[in-house]
Amino acid sequence: MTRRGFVTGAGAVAAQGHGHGGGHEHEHQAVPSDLTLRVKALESLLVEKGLVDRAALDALVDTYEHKVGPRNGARVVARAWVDPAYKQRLLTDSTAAIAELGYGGQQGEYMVVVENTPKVHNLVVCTLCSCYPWPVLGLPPVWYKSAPYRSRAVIDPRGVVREFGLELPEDVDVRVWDSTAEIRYLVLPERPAGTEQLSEDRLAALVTRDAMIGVAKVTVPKAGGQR
Amino acid sequence: MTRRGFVTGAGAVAAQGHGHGGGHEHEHQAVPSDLTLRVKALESLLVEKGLVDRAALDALVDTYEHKVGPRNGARVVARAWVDPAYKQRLLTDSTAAIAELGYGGQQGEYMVVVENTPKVHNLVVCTLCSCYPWPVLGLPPVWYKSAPYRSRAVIDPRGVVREFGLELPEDVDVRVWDSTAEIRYLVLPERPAGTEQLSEDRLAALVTRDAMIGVAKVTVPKAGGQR
Amino acid sequence: MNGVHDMGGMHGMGPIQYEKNEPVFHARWEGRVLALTRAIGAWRKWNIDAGRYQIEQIPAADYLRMSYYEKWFTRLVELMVKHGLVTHAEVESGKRAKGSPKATPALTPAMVAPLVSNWKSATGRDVRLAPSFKVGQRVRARNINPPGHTRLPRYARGKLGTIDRDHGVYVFPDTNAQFLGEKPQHVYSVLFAARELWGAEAAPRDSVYLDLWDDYLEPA
Amino acid sequence: MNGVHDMGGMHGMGPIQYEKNEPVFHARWEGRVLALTRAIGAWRKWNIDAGRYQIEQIPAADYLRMSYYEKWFTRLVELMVKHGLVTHAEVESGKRAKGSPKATPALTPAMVAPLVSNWKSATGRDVRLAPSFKVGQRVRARNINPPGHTRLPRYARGKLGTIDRDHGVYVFPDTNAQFLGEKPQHVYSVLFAARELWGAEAAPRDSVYLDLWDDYLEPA
Repeated sequence: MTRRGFVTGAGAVAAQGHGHGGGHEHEHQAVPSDLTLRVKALESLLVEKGLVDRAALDALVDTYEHKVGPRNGARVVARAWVDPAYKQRLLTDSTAAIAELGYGGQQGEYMVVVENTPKVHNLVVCTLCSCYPWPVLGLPPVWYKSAPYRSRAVIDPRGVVREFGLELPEDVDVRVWDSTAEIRYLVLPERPAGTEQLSEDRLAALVTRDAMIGVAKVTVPKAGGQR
Repeated sequence: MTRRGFVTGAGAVAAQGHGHGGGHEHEHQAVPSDLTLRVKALESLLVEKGLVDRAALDALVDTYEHKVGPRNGARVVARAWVDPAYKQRLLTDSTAAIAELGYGGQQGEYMVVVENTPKVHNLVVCTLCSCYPWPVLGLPPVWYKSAPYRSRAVIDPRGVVREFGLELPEDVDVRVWDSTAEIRYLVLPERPAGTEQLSEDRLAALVTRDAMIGVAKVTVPKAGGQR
Repeated sequence: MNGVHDMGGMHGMGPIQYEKNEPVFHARWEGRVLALTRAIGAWRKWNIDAGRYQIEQIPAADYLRMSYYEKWFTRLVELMVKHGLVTHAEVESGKRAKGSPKATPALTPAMVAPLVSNWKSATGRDVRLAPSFKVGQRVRARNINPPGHTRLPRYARGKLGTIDRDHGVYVFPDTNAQFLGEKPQHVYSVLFAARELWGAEAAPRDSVYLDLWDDYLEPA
Repeated sequence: MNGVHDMGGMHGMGPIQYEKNEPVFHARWEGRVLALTRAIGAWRKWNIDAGRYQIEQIPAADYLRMSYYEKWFTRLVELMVKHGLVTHAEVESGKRAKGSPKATPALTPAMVAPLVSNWKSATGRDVRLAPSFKVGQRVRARNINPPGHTRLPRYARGKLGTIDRDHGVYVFPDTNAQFLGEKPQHVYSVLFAARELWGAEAAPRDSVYLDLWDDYLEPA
């Protein structure tokens, strides 16, 4: 029974979204077709009862699949990198500064942005459930919601980020933000060296979801900062 | 999702010994026949390899099914009730006093007997696994090994014994013994009133396993102490 | 409640399973469960704390076994039944009970965009309340073990910390989850040294920040 | 390790399921698993702490789902493989590997009676060691969170108690479970007030006694 491991690639997680509970050898999956049918039946019932509007459901799914996601947060980060006054506002009144770029709404009503520096590394988790800043990062990935991440981020943050390939020096303060209330956290990563000439859009393209959670740094691809 | 309940009767636990994890609505059982086959195959393999002797296995099963059980503990309790000197020895050097009656062995090497009084009620649990004094009580019942009992006995002992039908007055000290090491605990229950005339054997017949764990008291059946 | 959902600091949950280029939903039903939950949420029959509490009440083995949206589906059904929006019989049969009234959806398509980009009605409360603690003050997280919902994780209870910032006033989850009142109070970011939480083996410079309500804290 | 096995104080595990006139075993295979575990144990390839640690390493969802003897079966196979008594291939196929030596059983039928009635070789150690604490002394259970085996439950860590009695010297599970030495030391029954463990809601007169090793304690 291996207790560690780091699996990458789309095949790592069962395609039906099951078995995310912790990489166990024995998977105890509900039959996916069963859930497909049960959810379909429930939706029909709720439509029939007039409790939900199918077009509203479609719009919600479309929104979270296509309109809200980490590109929003990346734009916030890039703006902070190029505009010191914006960065100042972002760190002092994060919700308002994020709203300046048009982002807000459910699970992002009370935002706090925490800044990484050469001496401080921030990491965000929700040990009790899966709180996550939806308006700027979209819906959380499965690993963020999973027992392995939730359990270990607060007790072994250095080990956790190491699994993501990030080795934090001993003299760096690691600050873990456990989202136990309605405040949602976004990490402002360090701007990588050698990006002085890049436009705000190019910078935004470098910023990853993982860097804004705090499990990665922003890096410049080898080929000169182009993607 | 009901969080409380107390089910009695043989039907309460699935006949194959599964689903003891907490009375959940959804049972996730390994197919019993699967375990029957796997255990049978393992035994054959180990016999074939000369690692185990089938007659020794038979003797072990026979021992725990027929020779070791709460009747042993009941005899210890009854002796303590009728013999003050024995009771004194039992409370000061429990292992030796129990050995006087011929009981000892695995999971009973280091015994401590704790005495119930009108002002003290003792309850035994093993929150970390299922430690239990085998030589005097036999193998533990499923509920003792289950998550509901293990989790709640230390935080809500009064609620636990209430589920067993025992209401403890506020002025009684409840002492819970969590068997975290190799010491095994046996509760010496209070001798019920009206048993002055009973023989040691009759007294032993009144003593239940549950009373020696501390989830019950010893009572005299209505029909005058006869069984 | 001291449930298995309160998993900060646990070992043995296995490796982190990272998926490259993870889709937002792994199957169509996952998106529908999310959307149904949001759309039914617009009926305001319950609040976010009651929703979290409902998930916490999934039996522990199931909680660990189920996928995320499977838990959401379970919660949605339980809450709708509890609050009279549907009956178990309707969910089982998939058919609306005879004679049950036909409603008009609480969430219309036009409301979706504001919901996800400009939603104001959450758990902050714009009331003037004196904070019990001030920034920089040493505090101790109370040792409480309520059987109901709470947002004070077990790993912080009894531990010493420092008020790092005052987030303002929010409804209190412990009462709100059970519809026992909003009991609004200040929430603070409280800094705990990793060594205070986990002992001498923890890295000396590391810390964990938790957002904690007035009622979770006492002066140190 | 802070595993789900360490469940003292958890809520939400459901009702206690009591069975009247419960049989010793609910199926034949349960008794065989117990007997096999005892019989293989006589090979002394591992110790009781290693056996407990192996069960704790069952993934959390499985730990909660499996029946008691199912966990024992899982443990037995894992330990036998780990210690070279069988191979996974042998367990899968049910066939002894070609050319593997034929052993002579460590446990004979004649040894069974003494094993269950007169077994002396356990974890107590008859060595003279000065105890670190004396009866009546106030102590604090250390705040440790080892990823390996430990018998100091989470609910007692950091809590104040009183030495109630000294049980003598026993091997230390944290090291013994991982074959890192017996490190024998005194074990004490330590009395903790229920209110110290669980807060002001606990009954004022109640207490919990834990058996704790020297290394789990510090002077208060």
